[in-house]
Amino acid sequence: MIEIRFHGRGGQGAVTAANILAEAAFLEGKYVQAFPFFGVERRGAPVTAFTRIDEKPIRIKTQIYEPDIVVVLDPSLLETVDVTAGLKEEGIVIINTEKSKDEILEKLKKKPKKLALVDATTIALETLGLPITNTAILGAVAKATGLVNIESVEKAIKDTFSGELGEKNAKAAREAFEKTEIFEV
Amino acid sequence: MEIPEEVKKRLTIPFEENFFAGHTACQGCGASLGLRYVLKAYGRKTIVVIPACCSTIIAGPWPYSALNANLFHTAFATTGAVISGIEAGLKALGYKVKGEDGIMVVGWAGDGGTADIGLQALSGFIERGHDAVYIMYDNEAYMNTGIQRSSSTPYGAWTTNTPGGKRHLLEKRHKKKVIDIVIAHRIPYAATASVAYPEDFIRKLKKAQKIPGPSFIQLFAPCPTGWRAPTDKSIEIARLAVQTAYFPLFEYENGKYKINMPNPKKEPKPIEEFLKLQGRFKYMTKEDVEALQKWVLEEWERLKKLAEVFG
Amino acid sequence: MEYNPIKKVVSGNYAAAYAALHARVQVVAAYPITPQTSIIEKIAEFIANGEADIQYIPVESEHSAMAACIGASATGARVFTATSAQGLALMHEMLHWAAGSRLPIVMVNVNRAMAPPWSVWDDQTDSLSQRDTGWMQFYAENNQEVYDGVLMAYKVAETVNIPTMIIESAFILSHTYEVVNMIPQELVDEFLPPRKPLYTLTDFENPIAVGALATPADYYEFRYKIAKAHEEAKKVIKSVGKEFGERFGRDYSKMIETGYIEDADFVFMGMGSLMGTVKEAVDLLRKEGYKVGYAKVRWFRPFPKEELLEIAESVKGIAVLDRNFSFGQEGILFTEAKGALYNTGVRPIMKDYIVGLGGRDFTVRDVKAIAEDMKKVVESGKLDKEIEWYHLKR
Amino acid sequence: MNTLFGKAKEEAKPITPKSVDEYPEAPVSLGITLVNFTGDWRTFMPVIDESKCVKCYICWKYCPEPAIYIKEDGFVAIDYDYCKGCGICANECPTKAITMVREEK
Repeated sequence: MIEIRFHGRGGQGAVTAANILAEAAFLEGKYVQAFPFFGVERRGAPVTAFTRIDEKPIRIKTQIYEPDIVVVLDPSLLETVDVTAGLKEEGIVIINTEKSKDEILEKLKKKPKKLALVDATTIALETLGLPITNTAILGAVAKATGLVNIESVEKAIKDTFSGELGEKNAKAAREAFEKTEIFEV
Repeated sequence: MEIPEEVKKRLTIPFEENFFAGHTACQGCGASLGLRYVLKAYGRKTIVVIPACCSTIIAGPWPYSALNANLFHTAFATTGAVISGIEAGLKALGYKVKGEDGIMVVGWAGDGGTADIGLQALSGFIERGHDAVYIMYDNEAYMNTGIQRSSSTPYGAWTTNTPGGKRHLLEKRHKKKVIDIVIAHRIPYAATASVAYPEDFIRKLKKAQKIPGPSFIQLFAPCPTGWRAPTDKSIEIARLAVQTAYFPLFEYENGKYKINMPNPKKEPKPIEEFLKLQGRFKYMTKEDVEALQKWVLEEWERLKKLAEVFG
Repeated sequence: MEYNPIKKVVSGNYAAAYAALHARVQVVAAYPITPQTSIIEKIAEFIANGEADIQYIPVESEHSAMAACIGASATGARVFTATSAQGLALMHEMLHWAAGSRLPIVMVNVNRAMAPPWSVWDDQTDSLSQRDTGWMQFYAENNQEVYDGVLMAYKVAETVNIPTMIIESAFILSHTYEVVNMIPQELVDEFLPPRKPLYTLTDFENPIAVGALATPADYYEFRYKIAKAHEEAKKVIKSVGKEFGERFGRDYSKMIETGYIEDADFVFMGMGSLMGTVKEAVDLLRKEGYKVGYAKVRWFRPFPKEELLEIAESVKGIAVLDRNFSFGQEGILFTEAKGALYNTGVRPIMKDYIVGLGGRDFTVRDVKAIAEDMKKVVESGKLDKEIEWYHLKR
Repeated sequence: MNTLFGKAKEEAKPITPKSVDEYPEAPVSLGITLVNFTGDWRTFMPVIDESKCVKCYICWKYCPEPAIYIKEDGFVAIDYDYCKGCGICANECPTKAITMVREEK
């Protein structure tokens, strides 16, 4: 079972990202589970969401404390939230940022095995006209983890958002997929 | 049972009887008379909803019913909601509801069940616009539980929880104008009626049947037991309530007010004429009577102005 | 037609809404409350899209929601609603009314803790407080059981004319997306034919009065009828659960689902979503050599006494996991289970673990710690204490 | 027939289930209140003087039971099986054709 934790801010779509990732894995025949941290966060406040992916039905009904993968939608969260808390030794961290690998590593309490960086905000602004990074970052997740194909991500996005909105969001994911830089730490 | 045609022609209200005798209302009960009129107006193709109130008992303990129509007994606060549900259920099943040949869904609730505990459900029913008729039979207190004040109890009335006495704990709040609250919803049709004027009441019931959407009728229904009045005076008291303008008859239809007093030109009779037949007012001082009279006339003037401006 | 499931990744709330759609409900009267709201939002969406022909009543309170459901059900229509916690408590009076009027309304309740202090998280005390209203209660472990539960509930409820509550955990199911195998409409229709009401308000040739005052000479017999209907319901639940399994491959013929019971020293017994975590933990515990099993109580009302006895006969101990509490006594499932066994003479050692109130996360690690404790109890045959507030900060 | 309800009155029979099996599954009514003769509640009984009756039917209109019926000859009569003796009919009669008489039972 692979456990993924998303960090974002209310309104950035972290919960939707967790759902779309689950949907993409589901399209590839996996069993999935996606859920928000059961809080009462409002727009702008830090938000956590989770995805589980497995080959067999998922029975566990708890939050994720030791994620395999951490996804950060908003770089400012690195200042206030310990995003690597509980991260497994072999863990992967994917961050939306303009900053360099070294700048980011300095901010992380725990060093991941693999670090993936992408400027999802710029991609989102260019493709959607809005700084909503949840779909773009999924392109980076596909690239960095190989958990799901980018095609499945694109399809899951189009299933979630209809029409032109779906096309634009899928494009954002594809662009992020291509622009993501991956570092072995 | 049939009667000659020429007799039938002289009747001022429908002949058909769908309210069975043998019911257990008190002697001289205004409410039971009101229910009799409702069933005359709507006939058997009617579903009546009755919450906790005198009519729960009047309609007959199990296994009997006093109604020759379908009847659903429900909890105190729920009349507005249950008639909403019945209307929706009927529509879901493809029945025609309301109108000349539709099924009539009727809420029949007392003043406590309407003005107090049932007010929220009543508001929801009106605001959502269900095709049903809500009738509040107003006997001005919780009679079924043994005469406790409701918000529809008038100023100066004795009840068991406004008993008068040395410290003069008498009802000192004026009767809640429930119909004004109803009209604030801009309901398609609302009216007041009285058991003393059955022709007027039945005309209003028929109108309520024809007009789509929710309708509301506040029916003045004397309770000789609770009002400490002789059982033979129920109609007389109800008539005086209208003649003194204590309970004026009017309609609100399509945003317009229309007063339907029996003698529209006549000045209201003094309120004492209404009060003196009823033991419940015997603790009132001269000042109390004056206060009530003042309120009655102010409200009457207000209604007349409404009818003038929005007539 | 062969059953090929329609697989969808949906939240527990959407699973409930889809089940209502597939059950062809005719009237929905509901009021929003966190975390139930997305059930009625989804149903409103079905209506707006033209996918469903439902009379939807946006009532002004939960008390009115249940009252409107009662009115609609009395006409003969199939009726659905959903609520949670405070809303369920506000409905309480009308829950009795629905059962007393013998109306097979189906309601999804999202288990949420009662305030104050305010909480929107998982806790079973809201639904268990409705224990004596005459409703049947089914606790879902996952979103699949929410969907299946609603469909089966209509069949059972409409057979015995008893309203039924399908219960899912706040957020842990209501807002969690999982794969749910849905059933094509044609096959649902075969499984669940239109309702045949016990009575209706639409026969004007033979009018009836429903729910009139019954004096002490008659009230008693009507209560007995409800009690008998619940007894009858146990048989119906089992046969409907079996039929469901035969048609759709998911068997619900047991009112208590068990695992590793044959050679278990003790079992974890509980209800709802926390049992998913227990199953996961029990697999791990088995690998570590613990002789432990689980007993997931699906139906709390009617209470499956007979199945409980079978379990009790084969184990030395039962660790009851109560995400609820009855003040002045103990966990509610614990009371029920002990009471059910008393006269049988079969008395495994039982300990009550109060866990996860107000949504505190109940994890695999917690199950393991409780297993460690329960193992000592079973081996020594002695109860150090009967009730353990397991999650209490000390 | 000397009643308002004719056949319905004749057919109305008291219902007293003896065993639980005779009860319906739901609390649904099985009969009508015409079985219940409320006439014995009465202290004063209304007596009609046909010589004064003008066939206005006001008494019939205002009877809350209802226990006043119209005969084929157009005069009104009272079904004493149900009349509770409230006296509204006498009070409302415009020609004083109805008087309330103390009843010895």
